[in-house]
Amino acid sequence: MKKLMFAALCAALAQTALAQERTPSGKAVAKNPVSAEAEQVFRNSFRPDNPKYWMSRLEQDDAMKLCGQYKDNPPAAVRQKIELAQKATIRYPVDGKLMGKWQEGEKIAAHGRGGHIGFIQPDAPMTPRGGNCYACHQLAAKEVAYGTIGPSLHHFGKLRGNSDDIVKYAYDKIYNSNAFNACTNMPRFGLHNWLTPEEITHVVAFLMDPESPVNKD
Amino acid sequence: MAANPMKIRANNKDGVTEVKVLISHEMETGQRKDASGAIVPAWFITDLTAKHNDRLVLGAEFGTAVSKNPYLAFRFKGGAKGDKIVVSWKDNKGETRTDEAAIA
Amino acid sequence: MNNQRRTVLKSGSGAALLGILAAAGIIKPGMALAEWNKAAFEAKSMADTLKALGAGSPADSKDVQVTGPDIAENGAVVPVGVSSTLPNVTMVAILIEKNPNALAASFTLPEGTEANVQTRVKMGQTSNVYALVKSDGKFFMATKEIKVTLGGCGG
Amino acid sequence: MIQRFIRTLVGAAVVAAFAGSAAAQDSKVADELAKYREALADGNPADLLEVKGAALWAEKRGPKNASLEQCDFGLGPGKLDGAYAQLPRYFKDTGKVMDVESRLVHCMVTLQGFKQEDVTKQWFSKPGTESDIEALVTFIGAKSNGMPINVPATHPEEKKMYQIGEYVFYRRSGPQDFSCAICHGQDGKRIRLQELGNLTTKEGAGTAMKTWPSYRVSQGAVWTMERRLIDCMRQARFPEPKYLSDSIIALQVYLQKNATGTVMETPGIKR
Repeated sequence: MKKLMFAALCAALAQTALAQERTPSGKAVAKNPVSAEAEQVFRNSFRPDNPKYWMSRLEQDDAMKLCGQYKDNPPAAVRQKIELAQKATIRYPVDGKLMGKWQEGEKIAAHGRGGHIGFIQPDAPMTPRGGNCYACHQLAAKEVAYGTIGPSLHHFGKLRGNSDDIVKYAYDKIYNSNAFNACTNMPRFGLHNWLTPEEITHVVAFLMDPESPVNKD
Repeated sequence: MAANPMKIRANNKDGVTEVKVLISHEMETGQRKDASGAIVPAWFITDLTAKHNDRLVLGAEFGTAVSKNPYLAFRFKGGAKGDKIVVSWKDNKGETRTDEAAIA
Repeated sequence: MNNQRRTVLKSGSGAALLGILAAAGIIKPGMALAEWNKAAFEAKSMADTLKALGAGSPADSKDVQVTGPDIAENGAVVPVGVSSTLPNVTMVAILIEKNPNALAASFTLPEGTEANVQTRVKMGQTSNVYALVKSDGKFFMATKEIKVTLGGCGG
Repeated sequence: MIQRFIRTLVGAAVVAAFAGSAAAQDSKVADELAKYREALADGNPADLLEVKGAALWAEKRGPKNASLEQCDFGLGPGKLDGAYAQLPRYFKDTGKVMDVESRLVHCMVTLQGFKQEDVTKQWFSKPGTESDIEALVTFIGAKSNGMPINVPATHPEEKKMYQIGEYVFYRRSGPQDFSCAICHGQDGKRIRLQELGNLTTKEGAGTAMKTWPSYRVSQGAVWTMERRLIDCMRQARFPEPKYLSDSIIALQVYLQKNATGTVMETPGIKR
């Protein structure tokens, strides 16, 4: 029964997210007739003096390719294939603890810089990479400048409790969002090493900890 | 680099003239660093006057906190259609510029 | 030079000659005012700034207003103004508590000019903004908090 | 089926709970933001640049000591009214689909005799360094103010560029899995406090495209559409696109076609 309840809740969480994203009609989209040429045009449109390791950011894995091809709305079978493959990528911190410090998570959530390259306005080399959660989500009530691309996460822990299962769900979702919702707008923070497993545990704590401003106010 | 002209609008309605001024100026704070990490020296308008014909209608002193490409709006009693509004500014490098507009 | 002249004429001001003369240093714009108040603009705290302006500790007044929106989408350009219904206002100023130097701008208002001036200022962060007004030789003040929000993609 | 129904119910309840708590604060924020934008609209520093652009347009410059007054943006030599709103388009003389900036640079090279690498060195301004291209594009854009965007993309080359633009719009890559569609593929969303147009619709693309070139208060400068799109790629953490490159022009064909019919309000002013 407990297991079932949890499954239902997880499903509800996923549904909440979906409700605010695209309707997963799974309607097959005709392949762009010029995609091979378009790919060439795209790759030839970058400055020749971009270093190779910058250019490598244009490489696509299967999930990226499929999401682009189906305009982020793949049919059910493709969707399932992506989600299964992505689930298998999730890695955990060595000590197994998934709840870090919410104070650290709060900083990561508010920080939107890091990883900018190019010649016009790159980040300084050692700029830490932020999660930039507020760009898309409401979190602590005191921050009014939040985006709405993703669902509101205000009172995330307060509404859901902080059972081990929910904590793991939050960690997994941040690590690889596509494991739950193929072609979601949310980045795969762990897969790309954008955030380390430890940093992800801090963001989890920011969402779950009863003392975190996400849940307090 | 010679300063670009200002944009001055002056409109009289019911005996009150409203003046709006847009100025082309960097208004460097002296706190920004350039790409090489060197401080960009402060460069900003310090003084501005606005005259209606020859009568002073506004005096202003700016600090570095006034935004780049400064904007200013104020109102004075009097002025008639066709009268001249003359605005002058001076910056901390000693550069100046004067432009004028007719009250509409 | 020619190009600038045409520009000015086109913009309808026709002050090209004045501008050119002024730029060349032949005539000086009519700065019939006191020298720029270095001490006030370089003061850091509110108290030091008020002192440098000779304002002491001004009384709060309901008849003074900081005008403009309560939220700025970006701190580089924050529309802010001062208005007052007090009599004989000869000077108004805008002070931003949390800026490196509190004083942003001050204005001398000759007789006939309304106590209603608007400009745009930079704010490093959310801060109280003060309107200072000199009326009948005495100083009055009003304040409001203006929130500077983080915007856009975040970088 | 029943399970799906329950999911939806729970989901809806959670969404409703969120919506209630923040609504009052949100509407206050929205009101003050509207006031902020209104206060900026009267007094757009882009107007100063437009005046400068008008002078540059008429000034004899370059090795050939010629003005740009014979430059053809698709409506005939020197015909600027409404030209910006109908770009990008296919040009017979170059055999290419060109946007306003590539066409302008083409004229600076062919009419005035400048070298392309010289004239594009300063394609955007930096503090203390102005950009002729920025001023000229602001001026040329303003000549389409009040006119409808009209890029039907019917010529085969234009049609192909539209399809390339669409491909690029949905193409994901980089360390955040970004494509243009991530932020600009849905209605009624915002990033932080900024509304995001759904650029796949006429309304969304129209709202976005009609105000460019635009003075950006956060940058203290007018941004052209190339500048806008190249910076989007930076925000997506991609390497830097080439100025005037085909995928930047293709994206503009895609966006302008989607926006077709929307009346221009340029130069704009925004965050």
